[in-house]
Amino acid sequence: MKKYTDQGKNDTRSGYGAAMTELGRSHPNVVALCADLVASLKIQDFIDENPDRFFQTGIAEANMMGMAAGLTIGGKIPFASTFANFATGRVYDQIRQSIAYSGKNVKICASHAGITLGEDGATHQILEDIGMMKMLPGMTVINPCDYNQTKAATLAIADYVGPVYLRFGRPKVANFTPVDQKFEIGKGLLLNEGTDVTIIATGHLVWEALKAAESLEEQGISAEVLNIHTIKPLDEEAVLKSVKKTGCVVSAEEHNYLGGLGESIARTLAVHYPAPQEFVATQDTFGESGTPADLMEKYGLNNKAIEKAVLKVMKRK
Amino acid sequence: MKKYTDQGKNDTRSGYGAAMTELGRSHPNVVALCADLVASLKIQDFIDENPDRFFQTGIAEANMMGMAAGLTIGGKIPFASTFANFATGRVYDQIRQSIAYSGKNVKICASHAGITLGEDGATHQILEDIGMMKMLPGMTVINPCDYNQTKAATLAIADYVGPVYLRFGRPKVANFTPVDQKFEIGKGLLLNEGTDVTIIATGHLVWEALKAAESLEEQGISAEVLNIHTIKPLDEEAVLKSVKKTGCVVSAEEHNYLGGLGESIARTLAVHYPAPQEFVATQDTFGESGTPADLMEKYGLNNKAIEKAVLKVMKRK
Amino acid sequence: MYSQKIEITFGAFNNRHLQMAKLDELQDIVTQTRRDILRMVHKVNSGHPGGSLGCTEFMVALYNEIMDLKEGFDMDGIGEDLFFLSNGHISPVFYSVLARKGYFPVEELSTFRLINSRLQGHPTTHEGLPGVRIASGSLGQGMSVALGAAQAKKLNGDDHLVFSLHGDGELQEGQNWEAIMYAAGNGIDNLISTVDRNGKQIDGPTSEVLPMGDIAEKFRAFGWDVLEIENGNDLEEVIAGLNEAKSRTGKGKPVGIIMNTEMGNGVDFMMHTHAWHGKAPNDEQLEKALAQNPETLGDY
Amino acid sequence: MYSQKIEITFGAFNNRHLQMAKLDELQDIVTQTRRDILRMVHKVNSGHPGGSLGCTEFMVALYNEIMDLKEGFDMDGIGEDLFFLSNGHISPVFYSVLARKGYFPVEELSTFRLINSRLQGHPTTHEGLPGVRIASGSLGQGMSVALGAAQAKKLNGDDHLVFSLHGDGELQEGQNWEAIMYAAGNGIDNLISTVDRNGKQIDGPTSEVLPMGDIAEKFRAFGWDVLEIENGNDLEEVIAGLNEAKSRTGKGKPVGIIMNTEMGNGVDFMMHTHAWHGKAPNDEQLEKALAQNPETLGDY
Ligand SMILES: Cc1ncc(C[n+]2csc(CCOP(=O)(O)OP(=O)(O)O)c2C)c(N)n1
Ligand SMILES: Cc1ncc(C[n+]2csc(CCOP(=O)(O)OP(=O)(O)O)c2C)c(N)n1
Ligand SMILES: [Mg+2]
Ligand SMILES: [Mg+2]
Repeated sequence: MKKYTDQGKNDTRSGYGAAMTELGRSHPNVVALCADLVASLKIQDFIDENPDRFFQTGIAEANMMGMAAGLTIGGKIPFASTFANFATGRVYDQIRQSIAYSGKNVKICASHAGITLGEDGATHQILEDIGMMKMLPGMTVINPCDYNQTKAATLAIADYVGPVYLRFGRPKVANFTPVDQKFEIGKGLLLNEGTDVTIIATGHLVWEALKAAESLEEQGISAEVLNIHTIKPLDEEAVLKSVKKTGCVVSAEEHNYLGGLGESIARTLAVHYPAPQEFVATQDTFGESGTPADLMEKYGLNNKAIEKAVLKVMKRK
Repeated sequence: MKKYTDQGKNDTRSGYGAAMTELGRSHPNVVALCADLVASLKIQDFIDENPDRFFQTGIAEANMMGMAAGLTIGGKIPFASTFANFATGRVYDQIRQSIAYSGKNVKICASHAGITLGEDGATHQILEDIGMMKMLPGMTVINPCDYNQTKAATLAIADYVGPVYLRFGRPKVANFTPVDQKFEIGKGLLLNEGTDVTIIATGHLVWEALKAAESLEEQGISAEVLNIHTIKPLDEEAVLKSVKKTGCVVSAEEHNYLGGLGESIARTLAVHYPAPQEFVATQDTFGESGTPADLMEKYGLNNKAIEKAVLKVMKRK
Repeated sequence: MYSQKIEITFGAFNNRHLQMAKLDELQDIVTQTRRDILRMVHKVNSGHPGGSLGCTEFMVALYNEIMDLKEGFDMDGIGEDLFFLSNGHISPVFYSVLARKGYFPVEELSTFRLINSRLQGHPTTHEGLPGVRIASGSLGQGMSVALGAAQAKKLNGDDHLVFSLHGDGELQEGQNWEAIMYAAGNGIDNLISTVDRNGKQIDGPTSEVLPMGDIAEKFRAFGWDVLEIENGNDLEEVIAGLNEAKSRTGKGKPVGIIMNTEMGNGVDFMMHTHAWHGKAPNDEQLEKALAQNPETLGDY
Repeated sequence: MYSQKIEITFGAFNNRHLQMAKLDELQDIVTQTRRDILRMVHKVNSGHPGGSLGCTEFMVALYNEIMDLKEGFDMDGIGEDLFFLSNGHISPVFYSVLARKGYFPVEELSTFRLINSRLQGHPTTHEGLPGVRIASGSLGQGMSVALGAAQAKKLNGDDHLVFSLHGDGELQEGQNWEAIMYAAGNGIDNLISTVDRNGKQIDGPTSEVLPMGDIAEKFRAFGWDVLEIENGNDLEEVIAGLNEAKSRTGKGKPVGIIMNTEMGNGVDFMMHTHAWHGKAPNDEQLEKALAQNPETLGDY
């Protein structure tokens, strides 16, 4: 299989921060908002270079989302950022009415998503945000997999007109996608061709999927790896093309198995091409404190979990 | 097929109100909360009989959910009620932390769910609440189909210990389930036996499913109708048993097709028994103002839509 | 998204004309707007006449005397004053005032709350109705939006003002206090937010539902410059109050107006009660109510 | 749910004993608690020492001198005072005070923030840790919970009090103002809510992040009875303030305490900055910090 090399571990949120610095220079209408989490969001450079284009809302996420909607009136492109839980669950109705239904060009940028947030524990580890945001009509939902992809996605959404939910994370993880890879919203990336099983992964789980595919290859199993970075609109064509070839699928996401990417795939298959699927995801539990690695192991969110799921789903073909 | 008769149109929220009156008399620890929508929630009788056990929070749903959590400390069983949008999207993070993760015995009672709320329009017509609530670990999610079932469900959840989301609606609809039918949380009800297709319906769509099944019978199609009133925990056994018999399924819900009951069924099938499925649901759009009947017609949420979906899914067997 | 540019030529009531407009000319619009409100909610037997009738003077004055408006409508509203209706349920008065101002055909008022209409139960940008810049309906969100728009004006070097309207019951929503704190803390002094203090909400008088104490004092404690309009159903007082508020902008503080109104104003049997917050008159009641508000500019 | 009844016998610091306790006995707990906080966050290189150290006197006084507590722990807490920590990130001080009071073994402090621990990064009922009655961490929710518990006490005819603690930055969350308005409007006078006014939050001084003006004035404008503790790191002042607050309960108004503290108090290099809000000391820093807080009751 194609080999991917880790260009050096980095956090996806730093990809967001780096892109914001670039956007600060290239896009005069881009403005940033943050609710008392500037350092975590890695936007200090943007702020230093564009102090007038930054809005510190304090610990008031609802007000931040409304202000972001208002800033579009007058032509601004607001990037409203905070932790993923406070960027979704805390403000769902505000996003729904003032941004999604009102059709405002707001970019909701959410760091520390998922269980790899780590030690802060369950109150901060949102595992339902993909599901929430995907249910909003008109919302684009993106969960990039590494530093490079996050940076590219951030740049891409600035030029797309419409509300976007961009989800990224806290820990330093492998950075393996090409630095110059263009980000196409809604277009799945075929990372590895295979014939026995399709692994569809998003976010931090993509690297794990690649590791799993390598190990499966050694066992004589040919796994296709599809990176769905855009959960909505879902690249149904790419999903169906692959599953029609392999006949079974494992979905992998840092999210509850209820409501997320996995269920979107199950629905797509149910409507077009029913096939066996296994879910690598959290199993309807809250997270807990711990190191990201410990948590991924305990909650079955790593390459080993994917491998196990592949072996299981292949038996069901 | 078994015939169901409409015992007289009534609104499901009145079933809630009637049960609250009974609980007021039978359960001294039951308390009610409401955020400036008492008449809509039909709880005036409860309030009149138990003024000390009612908490009017004003237009402050977040505070209401937190207060409900607090009231459990001291042994109360709070029924916190408002419109479904304000009972979920407005307060997701409060429910998540103070109720679900904290394991509090709060009943979130949500009226005016779905598009049949009617004339108030999209800002009030939540079509994502089932999805949101089903993603919360430990939450029980119930969407009864008529007055009798809503009343029975309300009585049942008072005796169940744990957080519950109970969803009901505004318009007067057919009341057809037996008045004395015991409500078993998590247990699907087989309303009609059939062999060609399974229709799984919840809420207002159950009556539509029965009407569809009648008309299908005239066309020589034998439709099994399963009432899933409890979306979570899902009665997977009932779903699988029926679909294994019929080989295909139509899900029907007053909800976005993304994230709701339909996707829960697709997931269950993908994991256990892949089969063709069609979704009767809103198609990822916001609602709009109009009469409930007009809206159900326009958004494809009635017996005709179910019939069409049945014919389509049967061709895919 | 829904930001199409629309060419509109304002009719009789354009700004220059209105600067000379007599009070009784405005009063004619007020009376006609009351008729529009009543006929709109009656037709579909739903909607919110109470708050609409109470805010009629304010809305008519705002659009026909106070705000500096461009001809036509575009979403960005650069170079003109902006208005945001946070208490979206009083859409009938908003729609009537917009239509009579020329934003869309007056006849379209007859589609209020019907299926496939641009005049949704609560105002929205979703259907492209000119004059509306944000959806409202779920309460408590409008001041945040107005704040954002006010900041955009500052960034754009646009010295026009942003106005917003809020229900008194609506202030029970915490998001308002986030916005109120932010506006003062950041010196958003191109914003004039008005509170419709009618003392009523759905379940009854605010004093019974959730006593709110002195609202002006609360705004002041949060750092706002606050003035009161004693009788928000007196056109002259409303205009004077709004002009006074305008004169206080640009001084480092957001400006708040506590405006006392009577819910259901202009229809005797709808006043002094919260009963008509969200209830439409029947045929007989409509007739009675219209008789108290004789046609001035022609019914739609 | 997580409402198991747990038998605990409070050790040296039971209530009767504490009524006679000398201030320096409490001071010993304070110092030991500071050590616990520092060692907990150091071990896992994460957690929030700043706010914890600033609230140590308050928490020690509350649990060892002020609150009327039953022996043992059950979720309902009928017949005893209750405490809710709304600013859940200062869990280290909460855990240390609970452990030293006897709610769970002091040794368990060494599991803070590790996988499979009951001592989660933010306090939770989910793992059954005695002493904790609600999860917190997402800010702004605790006062609503405290209000509910206070109402339950009234319904149960239980005349004990409910206490809560909130960060000053936390007050930027609108839900607080919903609760503050409700509490006054409904005369919840068995509640004492304290604000940790350290003037700091994550991104800097509150005066720079989002100026909040006079917090006491805001509470008063919302109808609360408010008192201030000038130096919240002076044990005597804290106790006097809390006793004064207790004496003001039962008079129809919720009681608020604005307590001035120094973030990072007790460790010289952690004070006068927001830098240690959520940062753990390294080995060398720990040593320095512990030297300023010598062992009193024995490290865990
Ligand atoms: C977030 C939210 N909660 C509840 C409602 C339901 N609701 C609509 S209007 C209203 C009362 C509003 O009171 P007020 O702001 O005083 O307006 P008035 O009745 O005076 O017009 C309520 C509770 C809503 N629209 N949004
Ligand atoms: C709803 C929510 N938004 C943001 C955060 C992230 N956060 C944790 S602590 C904190 C600052 C809190 O400031 P303050 O209440 O003054 O506490 P202090 O820093 O003084 O301990 C923030 C923003 C959070 N936990 N919850
Ligand atoms: Mg009012
Ligand atoms: Mg602080």
